[in-house]
Amino acid sequence: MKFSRRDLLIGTVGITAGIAFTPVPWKLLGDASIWTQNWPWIPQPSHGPVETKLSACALCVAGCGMRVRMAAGFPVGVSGVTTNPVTQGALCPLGFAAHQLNWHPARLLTVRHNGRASSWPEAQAAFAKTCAEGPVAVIDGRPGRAASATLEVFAAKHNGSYQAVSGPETNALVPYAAWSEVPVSALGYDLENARTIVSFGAPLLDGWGTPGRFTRLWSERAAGQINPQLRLIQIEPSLSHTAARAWRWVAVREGTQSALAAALARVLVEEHLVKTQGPLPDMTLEQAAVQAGIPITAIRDLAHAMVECAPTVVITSDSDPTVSALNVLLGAIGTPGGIVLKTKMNQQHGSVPAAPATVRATVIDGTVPWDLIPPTQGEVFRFAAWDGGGSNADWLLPSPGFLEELTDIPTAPTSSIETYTIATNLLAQPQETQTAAQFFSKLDGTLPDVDKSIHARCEQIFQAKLGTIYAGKPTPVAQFTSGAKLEAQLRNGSVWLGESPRHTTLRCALKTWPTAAAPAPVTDWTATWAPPVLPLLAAKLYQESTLRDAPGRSQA
Amino acid sequence: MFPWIDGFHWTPTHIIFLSLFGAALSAILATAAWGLWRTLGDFRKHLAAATCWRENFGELPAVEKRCRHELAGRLPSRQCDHAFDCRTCPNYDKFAALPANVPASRAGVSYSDNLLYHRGHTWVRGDWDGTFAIGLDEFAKHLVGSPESVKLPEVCDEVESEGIAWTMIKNGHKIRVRSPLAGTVISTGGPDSDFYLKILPHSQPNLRHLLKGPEVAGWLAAEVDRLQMQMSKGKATLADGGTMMPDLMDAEPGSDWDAILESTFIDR
Amino acid sequence: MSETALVDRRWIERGAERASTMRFLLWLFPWVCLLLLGVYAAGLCFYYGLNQTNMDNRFAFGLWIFLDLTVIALGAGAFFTGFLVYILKQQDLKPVLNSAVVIGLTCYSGAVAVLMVDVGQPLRAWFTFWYPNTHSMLTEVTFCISCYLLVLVLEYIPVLVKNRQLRRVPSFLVFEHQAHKLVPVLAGVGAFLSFFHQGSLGGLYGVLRGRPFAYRQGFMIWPSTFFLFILSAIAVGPSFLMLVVATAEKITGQKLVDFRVYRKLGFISGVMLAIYVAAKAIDTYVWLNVTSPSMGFGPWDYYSYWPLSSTFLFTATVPLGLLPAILFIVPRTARHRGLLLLAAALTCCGVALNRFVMTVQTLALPTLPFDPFLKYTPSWQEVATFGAVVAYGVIVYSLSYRYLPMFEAMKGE
Amino acid sequence: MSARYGMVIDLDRCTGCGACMIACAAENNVSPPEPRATWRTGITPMVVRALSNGKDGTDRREAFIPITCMHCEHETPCVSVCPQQAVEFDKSTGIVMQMPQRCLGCRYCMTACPYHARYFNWWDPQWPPGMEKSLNPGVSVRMRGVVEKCNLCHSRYHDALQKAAAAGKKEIDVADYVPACVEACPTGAIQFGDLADPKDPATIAAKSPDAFRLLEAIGTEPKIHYKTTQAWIRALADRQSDRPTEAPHV
Repeated sequence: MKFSRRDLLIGTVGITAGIAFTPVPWKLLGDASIWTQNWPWIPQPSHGPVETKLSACALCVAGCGMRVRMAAGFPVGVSGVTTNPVTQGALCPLGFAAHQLNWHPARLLTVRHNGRASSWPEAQAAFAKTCAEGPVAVIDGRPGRAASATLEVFAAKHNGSYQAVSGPETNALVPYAAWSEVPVSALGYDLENARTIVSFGAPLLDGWGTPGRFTRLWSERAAGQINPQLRLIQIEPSLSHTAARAWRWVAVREGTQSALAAALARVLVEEHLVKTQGPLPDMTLEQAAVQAGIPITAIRDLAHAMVECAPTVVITSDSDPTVSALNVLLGAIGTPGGIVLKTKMNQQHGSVPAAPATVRATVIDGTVPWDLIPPTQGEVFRFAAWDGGGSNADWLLPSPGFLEELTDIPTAPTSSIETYTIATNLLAQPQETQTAAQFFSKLDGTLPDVDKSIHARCEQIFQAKLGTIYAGKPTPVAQFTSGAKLEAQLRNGSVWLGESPRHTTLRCALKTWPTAAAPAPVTDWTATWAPPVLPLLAAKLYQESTLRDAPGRSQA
Repeated sequence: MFPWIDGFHWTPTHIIFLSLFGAALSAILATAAWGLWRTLGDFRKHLAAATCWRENFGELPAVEKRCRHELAGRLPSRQCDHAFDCRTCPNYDKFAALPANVPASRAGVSYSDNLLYHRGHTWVRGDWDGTFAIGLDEFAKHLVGSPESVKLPEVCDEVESEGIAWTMIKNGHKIRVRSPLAGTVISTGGPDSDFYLKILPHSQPNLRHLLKGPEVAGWLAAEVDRLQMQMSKGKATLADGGTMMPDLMDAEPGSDWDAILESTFIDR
Repeated sequence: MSETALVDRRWIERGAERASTMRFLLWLFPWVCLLLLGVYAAGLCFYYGLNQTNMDNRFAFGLWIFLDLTVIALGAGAFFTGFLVYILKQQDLKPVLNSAVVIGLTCYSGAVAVLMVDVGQPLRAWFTFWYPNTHSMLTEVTFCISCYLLVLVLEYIPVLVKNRQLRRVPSFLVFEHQAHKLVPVLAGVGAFLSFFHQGSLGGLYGVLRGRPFAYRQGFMIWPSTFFLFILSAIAVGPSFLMLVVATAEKITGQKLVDFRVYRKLGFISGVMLAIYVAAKAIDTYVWLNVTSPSMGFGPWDYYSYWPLSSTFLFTATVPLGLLPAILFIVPRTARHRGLLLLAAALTCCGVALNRFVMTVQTLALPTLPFDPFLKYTPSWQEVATFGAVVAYGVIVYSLSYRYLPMFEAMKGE
Repeated sequence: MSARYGMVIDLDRCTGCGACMIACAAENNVSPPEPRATWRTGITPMVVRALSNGKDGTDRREAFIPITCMHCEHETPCVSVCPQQAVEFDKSTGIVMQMPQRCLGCRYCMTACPYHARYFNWWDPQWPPGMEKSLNPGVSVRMRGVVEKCNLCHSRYHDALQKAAAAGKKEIDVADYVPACVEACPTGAIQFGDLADPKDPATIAAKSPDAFRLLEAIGTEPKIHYKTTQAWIRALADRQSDRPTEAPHV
């Protein structure tokens, strides 16, 4: 039987028709679409036992309490802790994606020496050598921690210097510290009792101080009210997020806030809006008004509005003493709703010996802001969990990332009450990483151990029998029967809150009107965020939405 | 879509919508299926060749559809409307009775009076044993001369009336010769023998559709004219004095043989 | 004649005047290039995903949907001519029937191909048949178009097997013979399906309650755009058919159909267009004065952003709607071939513009009061794919013209 | 009995910090943005947008409005248009559910949504190596080419249901079901609750004279309500007859 073209045709038609009646094409169809539902290159969430643990965020000075959802041993979500008296369940936007930081592309997990990969032994050796040669400068970004003690002792032993760098919020308090001769770390704002808050460019609603503390206050006492119990007056050149939501926004010309302050001072005193008589700036009201680009009438109105509803406190974004002086005129120092003295219990910091000229090595702790470059010759050893780009140190030493280090969190700079929190490390510290304290302890076994100092601190709190422990429900320290119980609670994410502030003890005298300091740039929460990188999801805010302009820092 | 699939609800919209489209789709598929079924049926009933022939006939230019009676000069002009199948033509007898007037010499090529001719340039000769011999006529022979190859059916193969009896290759042209009548091939000849096929019809065939006598003369004359026309399209030369020279395809390779062969063997 | 030319010749109708093989290839070359480029672009979209386009969450539909709607409207000539010839027995339109089928086939298959590129998960396309949401206009469109594509294929096969070589396969020719008897059935089903999906394409936007610019009230489940789209499609179909045939005549330099056919097509277009314009006017009036205000949107919300956009509505209805209608109907102008073709061209532009307004302008207009007016420019991949569909149409039509008896009815019998 | 979950968002309390956006993205396993992604191609099931009164200089006022799926109650535009039932209105919760696994990616629902609350996955979701360990096990990752949107943290609802079932209760404890954005808001601007329950604080807030909804005239009965005392913000809820204000940064 020969095979004609016609047979071929009929054959093909028959076969194609036949195949349609077999399950094959339908199965293929189904499988194809199932394949699209789990493409191999799309990750699947790792399933595992889910548990919720409490800790605290050690990424910035605020040290907010964090409720961490863990699955298969890894954090899969964070949220605020509503029982935390300071944050009241709030976190900064970045906090909600902080649990992804440990896998950030810029995560530092290898020792780097002048840009080249190196190793811990080499770093140890190099450091030991320089130590032998001469004094060491140690820079700490978060003084008052257990680890800070270790650093301080080490520096002392190597006749070097221990320096604590501080953020904008602490700096803003420096003038008052100087005038009233108390350490900066002892000062705070008694926002809860203030009725009018005049902010010179401080991003009060945008990451200032402890997220949650002021925003809650504002949303309860000010938001949407025509005549609010808490008046927020924002003095700022541009309509920032804070200015947008403030009770009143005063657009001051760029960099002329000290002029405006001078003008306000004159109005306040000359129109007897305040009891104090001075000192007064030598600048006349007219000059000031011209400089600040605000009509005199407006300045008058502003001055009146400031005092209309006392107590009033002025908050600055930088340490410009001319603006701070307004608080002196307003009598807002050492009075309720003003700048107050926290109950003093912890040893003082801040009185810092300047670095000797001959330092051979500078060690920068992981808590120091990335853009701080020490003014020193000699080798720089920088600890960091993320590489902020532009290597500004001879040695980059990987330190533990988010929730990988046991550390304690002293009182936040702006707080009016002393607090103590322990950020328990919910994740094991990667063996590639070391903290500065661990690094030093390797050289010198006699240094105080962080865990021990935390224990000592808890013991101290227990002995003092002051303040309250906020776990599920608040318990006065006095009711604790043993330090161990108290320590256990703190290590499980509870917060210790000290006694409410004493006002009377703070006195502040001002002889002459201070001279203006160079204004610092206005910041927002991306600036108060300590790590050199933002969580990748933060890009939702400035790349995938029109909410914010991209921050200037490296996205790595 | 179906009741057993997640998301299906017995709602009116579902039922109306799906039944509407069910109807449309089944109408379409039924149509297609019906067409295929009929096609297969035609093949089973040996009607395929006839159907094809009718299709082709329908598309012949008017000039190539002339009735045999016109060619024989019995009528001034008449177009065939029975696909050259005079067996079914009601008017056949009426016209056949009329007197023919075509001078035998009009034909450009010789033909024999005791052969029956098919419009596809084959002749049929009934033999005493009831078989029929089929061959190419002079006109076709002159055209094709000696083909490079001839592909004849096997003995015992069936040929359909108007179906393709055999094919020849000449100068790269495939020539398909139509069978003048249906039957079983009992022996095959070729260019060298005096016939191409001997076939045994299934029943005593009606040969009325084949041309004979004066019709042939007229028809061949017309064919020669056509040939002349088509060839002169290339360059204007043809046989001297109307008689055809042998093996034209070799002699005049320049002409549009494609078209010429098509009309000669009525094979579109 | 070269060997290839000889072979090529054997595929061409006997006695048909066609360009030389060389010229034909030269003609095809640019179109084939365009087609290949488009196929490449589509490939990119399949491989990398739709990020290759410039569409976004706001402009979720773009050039391609505009293309689909327009092309399917232009392809309407297929069903309507079939409807006229086989159902209404307008035999004098037979000569253009085959080209109508070819145009329809290319338009619809092209549109479906682009739709496949346009969706994010082409491999799930069949879900629509498996889990159809019968309330969705898109479901209706999908069902209709796929069924109608089947119809067009079945209508095309008889034309195809009439090819000089294919017809030599007896089974083909016999099937053609049999299928031909059934074409009226197909024409009927085709008309039914087409009425529905042309309408549903309009409904697609008319039902968008969230887009007051497109939302229309209507009759039962169908918004007014449903009926407007049917009308405009019927109006533009014959015009486009006329235009294509005229172009073919121009390019090939042959007279393919009698002028009477043009006039008839023109007249049909004209009448339909006139009805359409009237209906559109009423619809617009109701929309601007009743429907839209009831949703809190005034004309200003549509036409204040982009000065040009306000003229679209007018342009699409008067110079590209009413005018051609008049040109088509008034005998004095309709007698003039040039004017007739001009009218046809205007009609096509008008319908295209209408589809553009419905698709692109609808998305450009903000709904939220604090939203900006959005702009969008297609990426080269989108444009290339668009071009490919055009090229595909030209190529298929050229091949069909060259090798199939498209205008057989013209053969003087 | 069926609940109707919804929100009342106090715009006066919104500081535009964006915590809700990030919390939402983290909770729902939204991937870090593709470098080319913009505000028009990104995936932000909850997005905060800036409003302004259109004036300049010291007269300028700005506010912020969080926008998410409004879970329209009536003639839900996206549900009826989906050709293959990938969008579903859950009658027991009033939540408009999106099923990415069913989605064809035709984006018809996106053109249908008057609030632009639907997002298309233009790119494959991608995380830096290892970061998949931080994905929320309760939510599956969406693939390229499908549409997604706010499901009101349905996985949390599911957990609450399970908890209730474990306790042998039929109905969930409202306290157990709090969407990520609500939880994240530092000023407590977002009130979440069962709007079908007349005693629910959210229901009461939604009835307050300051409360309103976006584009109410369209008639889709959105279940996300807003609240403000400021006339100029309220004015942006519906179309005005004069030229609308343009959003900043755009």
